[in-house]
Amino acid sequence: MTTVCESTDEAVAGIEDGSTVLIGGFGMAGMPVDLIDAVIRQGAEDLTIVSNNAGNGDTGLAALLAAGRVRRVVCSFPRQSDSWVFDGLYRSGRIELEVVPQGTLAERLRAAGAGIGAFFCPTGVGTPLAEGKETRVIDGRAYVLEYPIKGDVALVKAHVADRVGNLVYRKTARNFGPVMATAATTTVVQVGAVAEPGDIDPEVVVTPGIFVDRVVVVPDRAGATS
Amino acid sequence: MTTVCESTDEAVAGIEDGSTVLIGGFGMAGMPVDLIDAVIRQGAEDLTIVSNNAGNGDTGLAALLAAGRVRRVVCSFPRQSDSWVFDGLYRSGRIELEVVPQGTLAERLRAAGAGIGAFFCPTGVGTPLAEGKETRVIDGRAYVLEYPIKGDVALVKAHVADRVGNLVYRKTARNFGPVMATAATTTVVQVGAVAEPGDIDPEVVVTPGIFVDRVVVVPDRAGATS
Amino acid sequence: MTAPIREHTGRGPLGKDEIAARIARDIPAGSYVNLGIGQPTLVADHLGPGAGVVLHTENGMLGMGPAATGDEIDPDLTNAGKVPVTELPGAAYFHHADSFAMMRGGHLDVCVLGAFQVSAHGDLANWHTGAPDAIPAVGGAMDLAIGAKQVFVMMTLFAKDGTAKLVRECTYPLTGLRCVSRLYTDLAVFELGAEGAVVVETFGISYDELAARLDVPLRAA
Amino acid sequence: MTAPIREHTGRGPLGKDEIAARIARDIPAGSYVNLGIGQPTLVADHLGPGAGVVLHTENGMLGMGPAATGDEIDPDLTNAGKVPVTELPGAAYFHHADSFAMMRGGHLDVCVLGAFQVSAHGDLANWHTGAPDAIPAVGGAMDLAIGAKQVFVMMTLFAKDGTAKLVRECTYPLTGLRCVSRLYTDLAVFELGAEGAVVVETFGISYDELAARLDVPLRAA
Repeated sequence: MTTVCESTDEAVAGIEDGSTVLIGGFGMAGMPVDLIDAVIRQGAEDLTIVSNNAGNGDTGLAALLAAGRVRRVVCSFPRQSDSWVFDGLYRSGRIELEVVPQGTLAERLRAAGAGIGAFFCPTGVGTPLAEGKETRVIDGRAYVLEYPIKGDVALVKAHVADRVGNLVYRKTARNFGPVMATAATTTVVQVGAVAEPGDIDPEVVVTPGIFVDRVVVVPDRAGATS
Repeated sequence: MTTVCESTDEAVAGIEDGSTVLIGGFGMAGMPVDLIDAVIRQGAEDLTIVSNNAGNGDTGLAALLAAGRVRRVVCSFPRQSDSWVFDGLYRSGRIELEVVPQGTLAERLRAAGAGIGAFFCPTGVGTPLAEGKETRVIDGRAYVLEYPIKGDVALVKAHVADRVGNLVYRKTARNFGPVMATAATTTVVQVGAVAEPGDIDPEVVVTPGIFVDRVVVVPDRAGATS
Repeated sequence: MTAPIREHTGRGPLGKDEIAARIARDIPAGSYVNLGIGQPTLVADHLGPGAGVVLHTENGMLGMGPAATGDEIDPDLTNAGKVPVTELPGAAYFHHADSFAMMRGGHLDVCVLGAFQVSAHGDLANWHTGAPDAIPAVGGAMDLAIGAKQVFVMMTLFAKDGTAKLVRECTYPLTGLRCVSRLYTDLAVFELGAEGAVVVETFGISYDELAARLDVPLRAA
Repeated sequence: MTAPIREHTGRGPLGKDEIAARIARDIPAGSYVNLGIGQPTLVADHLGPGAGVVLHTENGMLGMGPAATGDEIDPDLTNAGKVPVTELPGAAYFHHADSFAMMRGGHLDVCVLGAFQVSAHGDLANWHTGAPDAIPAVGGAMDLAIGAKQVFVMMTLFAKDGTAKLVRECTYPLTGLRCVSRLYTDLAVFELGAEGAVVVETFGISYDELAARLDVPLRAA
């Protein structure tokens, strides 16, 4: 059942120390910056963050890292022109990193949401990222066995929700949101607006409300995505 | 690249004897009856049919079975009140049957389309349908190893296509169409109408055109689904 | 969740509709629920709009409404039993892989199924009688059995020939292992699990009579 | 697909833009194509609307248009390099799992990638220099390497220090095994595969000079 929260603080309440937090977004597109800011205020520590990147500039995920709340990052591409916060923590040995190929990251999240115990994936075979992993040749092709990534909490940004939690996204800001929403025990979504049930055509719902626990409206601010 | 065909005969041309043909639909909802009729005229034999059911009444898939073109059926639920054609062939040993749990059928088709070599699935563990299959306990839960089901051809019914093959479906007639479209070498789709590129909002496309090889317009006939 | 046993001996066994109503009472507001083909669909009649329950049908829909009648009938909109149904505001459609991912991933709160046999530790047999001439057909039964957070079974406690359908070990081919959490019958409601069968409530029969008629170790709630 | 070798010795090596144009010529009309971050994006400039090529960006879009300028810039619409782009009529959006399923499932016809090193039998190294202090970051490189029906690599044939980037065996950490089918460089175009490297065309260098500068067995097409 979906709760429409009054504030981002209410939306992220209860995140426990040591949680695994899935954070949507690809660069800034779809990044739930306001929810991350609320997590910084909320205070949970010792977090594992699963996200495509490891923070940009000094805001959002980078600010969470700078606040010393993150023990470990699972991502495909930590290194960016403006990832100095992560870079500094990593080089000084204050943060752990697991690098996962981007499509394998998405598929491992999907597997968690879909009840798949593990899957044989052709990506990364013969590369350093497959070292130590079980491999198998199936029908003449080599695969690596990959396991689900399950979150305690997912933080997602969508375009519009209805009151029962159905979501639609906007353009390439959709990216990891729909799979992360399925992969966490508690999914928290910041949206630009909340509509009434029926306002979103049932044919165009991308994330059905069953995957959405909490919704909070955060109007898109000018410059919020810059 | 998607070709808009002039006729259902053109749309199903070239299906070879011995092919595996994926046929969408759940009961009659989403059943591409006109394409199946064209396959009967086309003449391919010794087919393996993958579909949720094994034909209803004397039309569509049942007619294909009755014409003696099918060697093997892979489905979740062959037995229905009006599945007398299949029932007769099965009882007289003239057709092979592989029964697959419905969700496993959908996931095996998805795996074929998604390049997954095999996956550990919790469905059917400890039941007769898991006999002889590899099993593994992962994180305390038991799973069966399931393999992809790849088609040579998929026959799908959708609501509207645009000229580049993007598809939208209608209500629960969506069912197996989107996964089967990804799982076949050649995907053939009958639609109610073809629109121009851009007429379908990019946000609401269910099957992107990359999965669609041939489209043919078959207006919905009164009684076609009765 | 286990309260002291309630014995309703001043009345007869529950009818189908009363079993359905009893099940509906145990489904919390806000639950996502799948009702299996056949008798379990009766449960929907006892989940009014006020129950805040969202129905899932595995052929690709959340927010399923009541059976369609008259002009509402649309061959593109059916439930898993291929019966024409309606959509409610807030519904969503999705394809089969997504629908069963939702189920297999444990996102549904409750699933209600019929059964041929259920074992005291929650094994389910509901897809095949084991008859040698039967054509096997499983549909979504195995997926449903392992998919929901709680699997409720709705059935008569005894077959027409008097055989108990709650058993020590299923003799019919299994649908799922240790998957049924509650069993609702005409004569009693049971909680099932690793510890065996616990009787929660009886109807038209006392606990002692019930225990005498079943070849299954029982405990009172 | 192999035609006799063409030696273009009356001209200099190809510039980046000329390599991109040369690649574009080898992409059949109607292809679905992913252009990797960096130099490969130049290929798009040579695929006019008439080419009938549909561009995929792995962050969730088919039918990507040119880079956005001015008012077109929308922070919710970027390519995999996080550069604002546009959408063309007939575009479609999808989520990350679907996008990479499309790639991994072999539905893209061509992918064009940059590289640090490529081996004669098609191994690719393009994600990590192996430097001990480098922060590893793979992004979608490994998915792209194994996903498309054909993987084209675009790079200079020699590094700035004169070292050849077409090698017998990659010394940098691998991105994918035996995945590159064609290699487009400033000096030559190669077909790669189990049989080794075949020279299709040279630019500003003869086949014999090329063979002398590379420590890789070559064959002429």
